[in-house]
Amino acid sequence: MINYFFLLLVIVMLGSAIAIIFIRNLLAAVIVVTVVSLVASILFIFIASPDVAITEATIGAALTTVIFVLALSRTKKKT
Amino acid sequence: MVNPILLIIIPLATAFFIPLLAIVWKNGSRYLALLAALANVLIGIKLLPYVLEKPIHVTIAGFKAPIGIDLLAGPLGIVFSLIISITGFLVLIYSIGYIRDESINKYYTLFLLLLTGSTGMVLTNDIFNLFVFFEILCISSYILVAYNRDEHGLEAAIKYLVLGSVGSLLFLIAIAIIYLKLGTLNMADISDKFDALGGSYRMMVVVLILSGLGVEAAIFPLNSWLPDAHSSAPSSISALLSGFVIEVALIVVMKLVYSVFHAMQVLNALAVVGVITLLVGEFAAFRQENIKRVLAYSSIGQVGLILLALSINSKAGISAAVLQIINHTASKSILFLVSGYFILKTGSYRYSDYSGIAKRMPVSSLLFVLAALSLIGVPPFLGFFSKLQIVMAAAARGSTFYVSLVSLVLLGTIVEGAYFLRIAQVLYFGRQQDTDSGWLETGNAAGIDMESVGNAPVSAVIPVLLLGIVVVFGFLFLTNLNGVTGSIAGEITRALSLASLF
Amino acid sequence: MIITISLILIGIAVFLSFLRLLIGPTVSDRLLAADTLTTITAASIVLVAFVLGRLIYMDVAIVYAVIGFVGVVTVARYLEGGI
Amino acid sequence: MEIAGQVLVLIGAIFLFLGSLGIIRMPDVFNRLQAGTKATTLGALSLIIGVGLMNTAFLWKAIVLVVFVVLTNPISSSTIARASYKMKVPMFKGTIKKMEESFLEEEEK
Amino acid sequence: MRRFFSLILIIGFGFYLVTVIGRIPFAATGEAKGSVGVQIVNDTVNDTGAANAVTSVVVLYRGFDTLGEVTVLFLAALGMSLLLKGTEEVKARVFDESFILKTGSYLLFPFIVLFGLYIIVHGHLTPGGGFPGGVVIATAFFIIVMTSEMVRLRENLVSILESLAGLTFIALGIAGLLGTKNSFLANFMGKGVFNTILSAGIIPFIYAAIGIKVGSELTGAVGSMFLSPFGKQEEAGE
Amino acid sequence: MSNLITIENIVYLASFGLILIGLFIVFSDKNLVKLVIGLDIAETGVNILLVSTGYIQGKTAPIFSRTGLKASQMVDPVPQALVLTAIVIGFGVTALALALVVRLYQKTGTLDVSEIRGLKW
Amino acid sequence: MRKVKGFILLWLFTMIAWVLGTGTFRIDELVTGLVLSFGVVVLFASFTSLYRDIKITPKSIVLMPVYLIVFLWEMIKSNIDVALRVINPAMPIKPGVVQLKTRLHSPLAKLILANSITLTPGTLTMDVKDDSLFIHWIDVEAENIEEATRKVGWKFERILKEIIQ
Amino acid sequence: MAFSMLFILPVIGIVLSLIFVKVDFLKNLINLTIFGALVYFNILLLNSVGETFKLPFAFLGQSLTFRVTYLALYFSLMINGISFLTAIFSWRFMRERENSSLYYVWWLTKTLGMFGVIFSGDFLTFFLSWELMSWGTYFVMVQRGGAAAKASYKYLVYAISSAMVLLAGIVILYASFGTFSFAELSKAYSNISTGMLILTLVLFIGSFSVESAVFPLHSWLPDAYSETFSPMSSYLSSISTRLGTYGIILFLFVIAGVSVIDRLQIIGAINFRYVIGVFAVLTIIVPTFTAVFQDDAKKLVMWSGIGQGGYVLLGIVSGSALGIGGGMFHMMSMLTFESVILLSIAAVEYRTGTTNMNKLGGLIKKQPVAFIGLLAGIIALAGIPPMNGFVSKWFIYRSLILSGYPFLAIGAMIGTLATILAVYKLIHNIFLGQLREEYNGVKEVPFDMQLPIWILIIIVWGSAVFPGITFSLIAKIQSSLGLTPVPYSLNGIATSAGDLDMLVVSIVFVAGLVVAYMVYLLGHRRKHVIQYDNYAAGHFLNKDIPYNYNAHFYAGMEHIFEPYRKKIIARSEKSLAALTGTIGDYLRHIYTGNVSTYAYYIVAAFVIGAIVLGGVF
Repeated sequence: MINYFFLLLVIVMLGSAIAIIFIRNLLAAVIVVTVVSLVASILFIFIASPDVAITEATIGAALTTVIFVLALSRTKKKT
Repeated sequence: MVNPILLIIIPLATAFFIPLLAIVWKNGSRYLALLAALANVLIGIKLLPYVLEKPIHVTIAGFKAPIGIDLLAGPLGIVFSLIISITGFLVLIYSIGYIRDESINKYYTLFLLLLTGSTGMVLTNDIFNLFVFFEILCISSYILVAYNRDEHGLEAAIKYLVLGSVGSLLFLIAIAIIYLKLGTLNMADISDKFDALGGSYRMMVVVLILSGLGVEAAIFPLNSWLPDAHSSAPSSISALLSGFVIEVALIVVMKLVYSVFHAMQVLNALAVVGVITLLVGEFAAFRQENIKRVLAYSSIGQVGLILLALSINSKAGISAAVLQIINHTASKSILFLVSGYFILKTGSYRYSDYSGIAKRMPVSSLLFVLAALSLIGVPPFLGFFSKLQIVMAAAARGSTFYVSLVSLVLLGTIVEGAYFLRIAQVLYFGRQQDTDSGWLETGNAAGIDMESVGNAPVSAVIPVLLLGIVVVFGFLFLTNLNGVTGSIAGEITRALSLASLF
Repeated sequence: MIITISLILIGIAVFLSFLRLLIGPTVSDRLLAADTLTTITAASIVLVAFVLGRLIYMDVAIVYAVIGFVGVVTVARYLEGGI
Repeated sequence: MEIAGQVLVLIGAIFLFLGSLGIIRMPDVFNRLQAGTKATTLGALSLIIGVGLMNTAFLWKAIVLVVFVVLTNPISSSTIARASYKMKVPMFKGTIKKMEESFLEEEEK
Repeated sequence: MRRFFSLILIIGFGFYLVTVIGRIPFAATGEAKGSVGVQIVNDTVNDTGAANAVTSVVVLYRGFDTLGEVTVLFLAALGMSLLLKGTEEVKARVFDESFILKTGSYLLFPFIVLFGLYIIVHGHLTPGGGFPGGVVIATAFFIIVMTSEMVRLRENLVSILESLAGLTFIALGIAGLLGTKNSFLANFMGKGVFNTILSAGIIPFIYAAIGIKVGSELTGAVGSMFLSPFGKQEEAGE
Repeated sequence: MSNLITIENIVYLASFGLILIGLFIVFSDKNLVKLVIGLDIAETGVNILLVSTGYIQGKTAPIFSRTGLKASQMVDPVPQALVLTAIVIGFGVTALALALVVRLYQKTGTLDVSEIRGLKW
Repeated sequence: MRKVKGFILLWLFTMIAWVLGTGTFRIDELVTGLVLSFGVVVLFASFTSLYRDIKITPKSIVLMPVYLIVFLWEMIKSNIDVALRVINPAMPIKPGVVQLKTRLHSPLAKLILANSITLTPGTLTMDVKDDSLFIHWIDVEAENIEEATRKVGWKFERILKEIIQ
Repeated sequence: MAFSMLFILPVIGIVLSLIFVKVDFLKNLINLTIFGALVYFNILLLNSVGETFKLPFAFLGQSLTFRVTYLALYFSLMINGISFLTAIFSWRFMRERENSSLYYVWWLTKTLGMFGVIFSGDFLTFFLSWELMSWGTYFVMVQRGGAAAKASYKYLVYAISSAMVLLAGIVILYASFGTFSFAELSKAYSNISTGMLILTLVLFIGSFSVESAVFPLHSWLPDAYSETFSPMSSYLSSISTRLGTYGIILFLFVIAGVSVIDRLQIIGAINFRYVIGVFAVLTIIVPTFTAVFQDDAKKLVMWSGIGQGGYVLLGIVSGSALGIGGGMFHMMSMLTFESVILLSIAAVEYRTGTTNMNKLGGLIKKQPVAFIGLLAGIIALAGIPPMNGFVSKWFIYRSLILSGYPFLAIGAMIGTLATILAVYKLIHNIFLGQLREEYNGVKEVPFDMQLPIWILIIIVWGSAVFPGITFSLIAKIQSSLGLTPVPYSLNGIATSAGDLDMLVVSIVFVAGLVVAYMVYLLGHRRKHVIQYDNYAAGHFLNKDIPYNYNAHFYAGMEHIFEPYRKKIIARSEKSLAALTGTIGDYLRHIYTGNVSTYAYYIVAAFVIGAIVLGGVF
């Protein structure tokens, strides 16, 4: 049973990843990347690696988002 | 006996220490960095005799080999760390005069970390540790390429970074396969177990590692970052990048292929790739006008030559390749360092603007030409002997395949000679332009006032001269050098084994 | 049994939020969906921790809560033009 | 205890589901936030506490987590709402605006 | 066109991934394959005294990797501060404080920091450790920086902390080199009582150093991004 | 059908999918930031692959947090340690890439890969 | 004196969080927690200012759980309300943005009020500015400030002002 | 002792020249002494034929060996003799010239390289010395800068190419036989496979053809040689090119051996030597006809000098004792007459400052010594008795006809025709005709510059009258190479197929000249007029409109030949360079600058690698 849940998460993750290809808005892409990382981090729990899950969540999701968003804000056209 | 791990720790600790020092003493970092590099040189020299007898095996954190990480300081490791630290030391001297902006502390920190990364790569005996040092090396070079923060530097750095990342991705996949199938990361252990793997796994691992590490080693289709990065970096950094970074990556790849994966099957393909690399580099360099791009493409050519030599699958070939690496390190460093001052003094990247600069900067120009001659392979410079050894080693295989490769190498040499000597002639005799009206001696198209061009400072001339000694008088020590390179070749061609480490 | 039903429900919830993430016409919608996803997944981690019987996984869930907050705050501040 | 926990878990899951359903169904960002925040917060809360009740070893950390979720979720949804309002995300038609002053500096000008 | 070619290549690459790696089952082969890992799991409690085997691997068995990894972060932070140091100060930083967010982050800040510390000091007992802990602490700072105008990052302080932490790491390693085991990073302290905070010898100390280093590095890195100017810079004289 | 849905198949699906999608983005997208995003995704995929190398079905995380856990019940900790390193390195690279992108944007005012070709040939 | 109060309260809260987080009263954990939370509170002393406003009187201590219960009740109500709206195919909504006034001054109190409003029936705080709260209401019942204030915030505000100054 | 002095002295010279780089007098003195000493030691060396020498250090396990052979001595004598004479000439000529501070250094370097080439006993030494020599040549030529630099660059590209081809040949030999030594290789060649033979022949002959300027590979020579300082032009054109011929001789006769090569029958009687002969004939014809149209005296001589090189080659490949002897002899004669011609021209240049024949004329009265030198030279060049060119050409023609190569002989004779046209233009445009106003003050060069010219005139004539002196050495060479020696006598040869007595020929010829002069004198047909008291084509002459046939001297011929002078070589060189450029261009277009594409390359490399290597694992 839990495998199916797992599969669903993977589908969500891959779907988000594929969505990135088609998303033109960079900020939206960044949000979707965050989701990918978050889901990946759950996968890590499923495969018995909480350490990696925590690290992926903090670094992969939070920090990466922060830094991407900062970068986006610095590369916007001047208003 | 000194612990070889200090070779890695000293520059690393110094790099960590520099920000602290910078608060107290603003320009102290340059001397501290020099000191660190010098310490590495001394340690390397001290270790060399021991190592030539028997490789030193160092465990880390007190755990034995397959479990913990370990270092293997064989002839290859020590000789290459010597190459790295000596080149680093000389370029550091050069940097005293060359790098003069606010962020020199960062420059020296990055520099030392570059040395750390490359030293670590040659010393480590653990494949994941190799990856880590590879990344240290790569990242510090990305930053150093963009050090000037100009448009070209940034662009080149981004390209370099993206390609390096894709490469390290492939490398990681290879590590994953290795761990999945073998359950170990130690190279000696992998070497013991690798042959038992299925063919497709072996193929996958080898090709992944070739195409992953190959990015840094600038093997042909993977080297597209190189001309940009080497030509946009500050010249001192270009000297390092061309001088030992690609060579280190290359020798590590080949060490993996030979002694860890025993993948002799790929060597023929690699030889072909090497020759293609050589031809692409030389021919592309022929068309360049930017002096640093010429040198960068020439590096590609040289890497192709070295790769060919390493792929010959004989001790003679590998030994010759190491000799060629030494020669290339010295020569290319000279070329980049000197061209750095050419650019600085004239403000132009086009070599046709350096018309007659030899009268203003005689020593630099002379060494530039000597280094170029050595790269082309003109006797009696070191480059001739290494090239001759390579060609002989290839021919000694006796197959038509290698003979035809050798003939292509010689073709590449002709092209190489053509473009290098064109530059040399411009330096000495003025600009030459192949138009229908024939010879033109219009020195200053860019409006550069040659009268105002002064000589390079002492801090630039000393390292160039010292490297020049290697290039020019290297042949006197050919026997010794061949002894050392021979033992490196022995180390590379011998299969690693866990049992032999203890 | 209860756990299974809960997992199914959570799965559907995840999927619905994911849909919003994909279709969300504005960035705000996507952000909202991501926020919801974070909360849902944090809850599901707790559930998984319970299923697997390891208390230590709870730490991950707490980290999750923090992370979701940080991510949303960052993006929202960006949308506002605050950073 | 065990039963209570299970019930809570089930309730939590249902609310999580409803919340996400609301996210899909609601017409504009603000209404989705209404659905999303409330339902998921309560859902998470009850699910986590439920798990804590089912296995008391989890309870303490569950409380920490719940407090955290309850504190952060409204904050983040407020922030999203504010940001959306500020960047003029289109509102559901017929949305009433009844304010004596605006909280946005730009609108005041 | 580009997408088409990319797709073809991706399919080719995927073919190799699936047919070669995808065939390896990792559930079935079990014990036989993981010689190193199995040995480590079996010996870790005796060898290191840390409850979290991952931690013992990260800090001791493969501590050298970790040193390198910290170096990579150091490099990244250094590079970012080098690259992004603006030619001018950030002028008009559009800033519109949100009361809820500001107060909320003030409220949460101490707890997040404490949680980060919790992760760090429990690195050898529970999942997490220096890296996530450091990141969580850094994250707390980011929230504050993002939501209120109060903070100017003190770059000097950050870099001092960073250097000191890095040097501590190396010093601990060298202490192992000088100790009886004569090996870099060797555990020269006692193992303590299992599953308590002060167990596992040097692991907590190294993790603390890593935590501080990671935290300060990330703060520095993101901070330099914060301080970088907006949009395209017209530079005079170029 | 259901025998296809095993842990390893799902993990492989996830990791290969992410790797391939990430690379696809790197190959085909014109925006530099998207390119970095692609790298990030591919890296995540590789990390999943790497972690999965240590996973053994039915075993639990290698943490002796309570008594009664035996080493034989635990998965391999080494790949997890490796992935920790890989994640951090990946982050470092991403952050640096973004710094470069920002700086380049400040210089050139564009993020289009096909326009950033000051260096070629 | 108020400074010290804020300091001690924050220390207390962090300590509680620590103990809950570790889930044990073992002496080494406690000592570590004390030291670390003390360190956090000392290092980031400026964050204690939020807690200065909390009243420590018997009444307030009694009212705290009361507030919690009220809040939870409202929350459950709100969720059921939202759930019904979501499930209902007709989707009976009448959204709007309204303003309310509060008499609370302490930032902490305003924050808690805002959060409580967000989590209660059909309302969502969008921003707080001085003494005004801006609310997104899914089903607007009252459009003028006073009525809205009474309908939405009063039940919380009443208790809150006893707990926090 | 004598042998090592040959190498030590140039090194000493180089060092001293570098030390006294600013002191002209000392530098000249030192170098003159050294060149003189070299001649002395070289002559001493004649006693130690057959000795071998080794350098004290080894490389690749191979010791660098030298050996003294008659062949080598023949060449070294030529080198040293001409060096000494040129050095005498240079003393005054090179005074206060720009860019000439390292003149002697490069010269000595080149000399050193040449000694290495001719005395080397194995291919490693040979190649090292060959490179040294090539670079010496390059520096000798390039030092003047300006136009010389461009011309030398062309040489350099050719030289590097030829060196690489040579290296390939050497390496293939080493790979096959495991040795560099000439002696061992020549043993190995006796039973070599045909394919290998063809391959090595093509490589070695092709490589040496560049240095010896054989037909399609000759185009670098005229510019490169003529743009440098005139004494060096003379030196280079007279001896430098012959080192390439030395290589060919070495390969054909020492390494491979005629009998081995003659196994290669291409079609019927046409063997490999015949093919080389065809190229030799083309080398004679094409450059000589080009020479006819040159306006610069030095270039004219250079072009015709290429043709003379063709004669040498032709003689050598003819294979008979007579032909080889003739070829060898022609080397010596060419050395002397080229030298004397160019030194004479240099003497003119020394006074007038130009070598452009369109700007010269009528110098016969002003510089009679130069005139006589030039006259002696061109007589020899054209192969007219009683100068040494006649002897060698006679030998060559003779051998060609006797060996059954009549077509080659005819080709060579056509070349001679053009040579005569060319040299007539040379002497006419410089010395005959009308003296230009600006050269009224020109004087004869001082005696120290005349001296080498006189010596050379004597040699040119003397060696023709007494060819036996030279042939005595040539015969020794031939017997040392295992060939039949030329049956020579002091003043000619005597074979069953006819003989040549140069003494008689000379006497007859001189007698004929005397008779002719007498007739001329008796005819009283000459009349002295003042220069401008003259007219031509209906115009009276004055300062501004001189009687001038210099430009377009052979206008009619030019008209005829114009359609055939397509400058194929120059064009193909240009298009080769362009091709290299184009290839480079295409190759560098791989680097599109688009980072996505680059990333694509990486993964594509993986996939291709996997496909390619999928089979081998």
